[in-house]
Amino acid sequence: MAALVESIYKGITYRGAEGQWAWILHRASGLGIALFLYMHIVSIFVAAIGPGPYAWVHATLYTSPPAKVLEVFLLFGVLYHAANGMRIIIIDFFPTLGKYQRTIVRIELVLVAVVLVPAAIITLHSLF
Amino acid sequence: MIHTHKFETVVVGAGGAGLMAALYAGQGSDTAVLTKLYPTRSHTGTAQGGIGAALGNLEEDRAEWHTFDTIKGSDYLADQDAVDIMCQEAIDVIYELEHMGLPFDRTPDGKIAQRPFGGHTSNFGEKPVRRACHAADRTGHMILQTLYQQCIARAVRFFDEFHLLDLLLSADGQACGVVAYEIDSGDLHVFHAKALIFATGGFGRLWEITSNAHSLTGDGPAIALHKGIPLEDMEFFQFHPTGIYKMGILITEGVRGEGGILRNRDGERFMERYAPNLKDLASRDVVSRAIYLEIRNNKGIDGGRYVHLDATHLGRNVVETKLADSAEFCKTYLGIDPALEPMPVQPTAHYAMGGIPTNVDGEVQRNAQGAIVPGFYAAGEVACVSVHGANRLGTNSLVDLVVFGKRAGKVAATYCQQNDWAELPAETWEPAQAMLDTMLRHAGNYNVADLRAEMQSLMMDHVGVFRTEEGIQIALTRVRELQECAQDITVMDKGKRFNTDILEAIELRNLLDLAEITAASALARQESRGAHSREDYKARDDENWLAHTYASKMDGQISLDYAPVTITNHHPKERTY
Amino acid sequence: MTVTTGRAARVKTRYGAPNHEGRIWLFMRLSGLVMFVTVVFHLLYMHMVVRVENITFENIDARWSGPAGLFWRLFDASLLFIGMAHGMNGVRFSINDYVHNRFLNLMLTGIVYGIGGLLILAGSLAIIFGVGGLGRLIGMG
Amino acid sequence: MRIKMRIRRFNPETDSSPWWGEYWVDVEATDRVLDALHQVKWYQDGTLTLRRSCAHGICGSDAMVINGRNALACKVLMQDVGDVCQVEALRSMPLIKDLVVDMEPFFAKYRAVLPYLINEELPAAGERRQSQEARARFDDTTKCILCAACTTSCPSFWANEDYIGPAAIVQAHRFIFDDRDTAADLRLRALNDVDGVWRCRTVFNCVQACPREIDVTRAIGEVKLALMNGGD
Ligand SMILES: Cc1cc2nc3c(=O)[nH]c(=O)nc-3n(C[C@H](O)[C@H](O)[C@H](O)COP(=O)(O)OP(=O)(O)OC[C@H]3O[C@@H](n4cnc5c(N)ncnc54)[C@H](O)[C@@H]3O)c2cc1C
Ligand code: HEM
Ligand code: SF4
Ligand code: F3S
Ligand code: FES
Repeated sequence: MAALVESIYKGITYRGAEGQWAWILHRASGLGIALFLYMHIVSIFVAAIGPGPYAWVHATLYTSPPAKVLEVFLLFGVLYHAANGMRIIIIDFFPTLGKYQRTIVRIELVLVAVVLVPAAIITLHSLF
Repeated sequence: MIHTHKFETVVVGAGGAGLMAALYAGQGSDTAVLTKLYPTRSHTGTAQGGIGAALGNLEEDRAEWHTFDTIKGSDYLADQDAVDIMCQEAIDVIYELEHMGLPFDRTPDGKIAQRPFGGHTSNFGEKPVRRACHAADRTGHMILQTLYQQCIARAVRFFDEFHLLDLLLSADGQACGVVAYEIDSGDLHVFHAKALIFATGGFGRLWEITSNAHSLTGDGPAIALHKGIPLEDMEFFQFHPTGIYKMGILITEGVRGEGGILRNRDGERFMERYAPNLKDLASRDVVSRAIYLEIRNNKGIDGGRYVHLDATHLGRNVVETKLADSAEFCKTYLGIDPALEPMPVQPTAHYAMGGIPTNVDGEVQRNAQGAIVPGFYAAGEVACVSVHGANRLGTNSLVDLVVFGKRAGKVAATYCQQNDWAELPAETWEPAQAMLDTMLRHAGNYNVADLRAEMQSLMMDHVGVFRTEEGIQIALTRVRELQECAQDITVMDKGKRFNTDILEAIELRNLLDLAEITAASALARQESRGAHSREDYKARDDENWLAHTYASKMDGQISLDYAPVTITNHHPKERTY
Repeated sequence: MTVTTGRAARVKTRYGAPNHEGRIWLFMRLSGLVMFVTVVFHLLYMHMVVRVENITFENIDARWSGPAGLFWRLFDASLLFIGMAHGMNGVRFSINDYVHNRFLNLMLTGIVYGIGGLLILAGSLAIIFGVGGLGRLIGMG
Repeated sequence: MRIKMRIRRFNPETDSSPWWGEYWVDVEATDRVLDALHQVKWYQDGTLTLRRSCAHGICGSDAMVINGRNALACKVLMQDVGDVCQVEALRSMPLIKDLVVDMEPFFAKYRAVLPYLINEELPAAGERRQSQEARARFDDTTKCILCAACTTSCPSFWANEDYIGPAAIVQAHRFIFDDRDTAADLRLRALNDVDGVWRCRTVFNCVQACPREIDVTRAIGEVKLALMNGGD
């Protein structure tokens, strides 16, 4: 565990390239989605048991105001992880494109923003 | 703590010469290499331009022509039998390097690529010839890497970051070991050996403007000198014409090989006046002097102490592929793109033609008569065979390293097989320990960096490209004073571990000893030859001075002796390019 | 030979133990490629088109019923399997990076895979039996 | 120009943990960070310890963290560091003293990839032939000076020092793609390991750190693909 703390410290005190931040976010989002997926499966399992228990899940885990805010994070997490994952995959299979990676990171962020902003507005709309 | 080791052959220095020697010594004897730097940090790695050999891959070339160019370049001071060996064996050694994996650039038909270089001609001086084999402009880097790789493949024993402090001679004058300082622990190590090979490189740090690394402080020759071994031809130190202004970082001759042109403040290609035939590719001493004269005649750029090296007409492609490293130096240190702007250059102290005298087998000579020190070998820049005479041709140092490194290694291995262990002297590590202790204890009045800076500017001003009796005398007197001061210094770091402070102090003393020998040798030689250019004796004087200097120092007194130059086919002629 | 500090001696210098890391690497990319289509579609479809508010018990039931239901069940199963495999392995990467103690590392990996296995089982059951299906089976809900 | 140097100091003989030392130096804009460090060492505190040799970015002695980023002290100019120049030793390497780290683990990894040409067959005479294209194939990775800037900038290495690291992979690449070499599979096998190429997460810090401007990630990527195509 010391390794975790140490490498987080090194990560934030090193002025790395775009790739460093992209990777930190990729890992964080991946772990975040994984956590969500665990919960998501449990909730479906609850639904398999019956409408009663699921109604509670639906109300608290999916549609309560805090859940709506978290949903935006989920949207961002998945969109970012997917876009950045594609970047990694593309560069992995065409290593020569690596020299454009800084540009690719930027393009990827723009794409995420273009989808995320309207999606977030739609999601949070019901709160206001 | 004192550690002792026993190896049949001990190589000191892990540059091109040391590694080559280790590879060959290792084939016939139990070998260890000690080096004050990690092997891959050695200065061989900075050599850019190429390594010369008459492969004739692109046009007709012959080893005899290479020999002729080398002798002419040396201003007829090189020993011609040695040059002959070097130029003949160069060809096979290049192939050997290729077999070891060296990634040479290639010709369209897949052979080792070659390019022209200063002073290299075909048919005894007729026209420039493509002889320098190269791997981009990282030839030295590739040689160093390749040799180190081979050492790993063959599991050569390395003692990295061990600083040589003393040479051990047995009672009857045989080399039998060294004392080294383990930098990390501060411990002394005694290496008992049958054969010793010194390959500690040059000592360009004697001068203010130099292409040489901070670590090139001449420890090897200085330590040999302390043990009564003479140093040969120390007055001949090459100034490379194109160092980056003020920094001394080398811009390879390859730039001129590819067609780069030197220009003065008027934009004039002034080399046309000094060397109508080879122009910018004339031999280095000639070009360096020409630049100095231009500067002196107020033709320096902006009234400064530099001229321009113009590569703008070569096109971006040539600049960025064939001269990549030089281009990068300019961008990093000057913010100049050589494809668009000319580079400011000035002569920079570059290469020691002189050094520990050896014969063609690397055996160290004890005197001008050629008596040898049994078991003691030297190779590379530290040695003086002499194949470079008064001025080395570009690309010939790398050849020297591998050819004579190999010979020394082979001969040492045979020596080990034929000879028994010589007994170590009564005192081994004690003098070194005493010196370290005194240095640590002494609270002195002087600072190492100040003394070094003063020595460097003295040498630059008075024992540089041009010399006069008066100037050398000033330098010599002051250097002797500085030697005194160097006994009265403070070492700030009193610790044992990684004490580079004390090492710098030791290196300074070595440098000062070499400065004194260099100045004394230069003072005595009353002629101008190759890199030694006396304004009070402008002509070469074959009558009196066609001879190698052997300078030694006993009981504080320098004595000079001379040995004749070996001349076989090429009789001294006037040198024109 | 230089310094021999304790750490230097401990360093791993033998590489090349046979392992499946390469195949896993490929799987992470291929599963990523597939999920780039499926997961992003699932996400945007469920959140933007269907809207989370509407994903009630009845809605899921309707989606999983009829002939189209088979397609959706298969689709969701693919999300489950690929997502979990990819995700669990991703978690394993993190454990491998930060937990150097071999025992602890093995334990944590075991836990992650154990939980993962249970979840895949739970998810599969849900998909097979449909919403409320399990409840009916065991007489609850 | 008067600039403050913040240097992370550590003397194994007297300090229990590293500390920051502050020094003021007068430098010219075009001086290197190495010159500034020399000023401190030569005129202010002789105990300051660092490695250096060539002073122009070729020997690989003086890689260190300068203002939070790995670089060679002899290749960074003072005009590019701002008002404060903060210098510390390479990370994730055993610290010996001040800016000096133990390079032995690094070289051990270098040796693990068999960094030498393996080919028992020699041509009858002269050189082996190699086409210009074949030579160009591995040109980039021949530039490596083993400075360790890449490996110690890699987050994957920070997290787990068993990772063989980009420098060793670069060295392996230099031989794997040299058509004169016959032992590519030995090297690929060494790299086909949890702690081999597969620990690389395509972070690109190595590329930014490399003073020789080697496209390190590309080299690693090519090795990964070679392993994929080699079909293990
Ligand atoms: C910038 C530059 C460019 C050059 N370009 C060319 C070129 O294109 N072609 C050409 O032919 N030549 C060239 N040269 C010259 C050539 O590179 C050198 O002469 C040659 O590399 C010297 O090699 P060496 O093996 O003798 O010593 P080095 O490579 O300098 O190695 C010296 C070794 O000795 C060790 N050492 C030194 N002192 C001690 C001590 N006290 N204790 C222990 N170990 C010690 C060092 O650690 C090092 O390993 C160039 C030189 C320079 C500076
Ligand atoms: C949507 C499409 C997705 C793509 C394109 C994608 C792609 C990738 C890629 C390329 C990696 C890097 C693997 C490596 O470095 O070897 C990765 C890692 C990871 N992914 Fe995904 N992924 C996607 C969806 C998901 C989902 C749904 C989850 C959660 C269940 C997830 C969890 C993770 C985790 C935890 C990691 C490890 C992160 C790390 O080690 O840094 N991913 N993903
Ligand atoms: S790849 Fe670059 S950064 Fe890494 S060791 Fe080699 S030269 Fe240094
Ligand atoms: S920073 Fe590290 S993760 Fe890979 S791309 Fe470079 S080695
Ligand atoms: S001193 Fe040689 S790389 Fe900086």
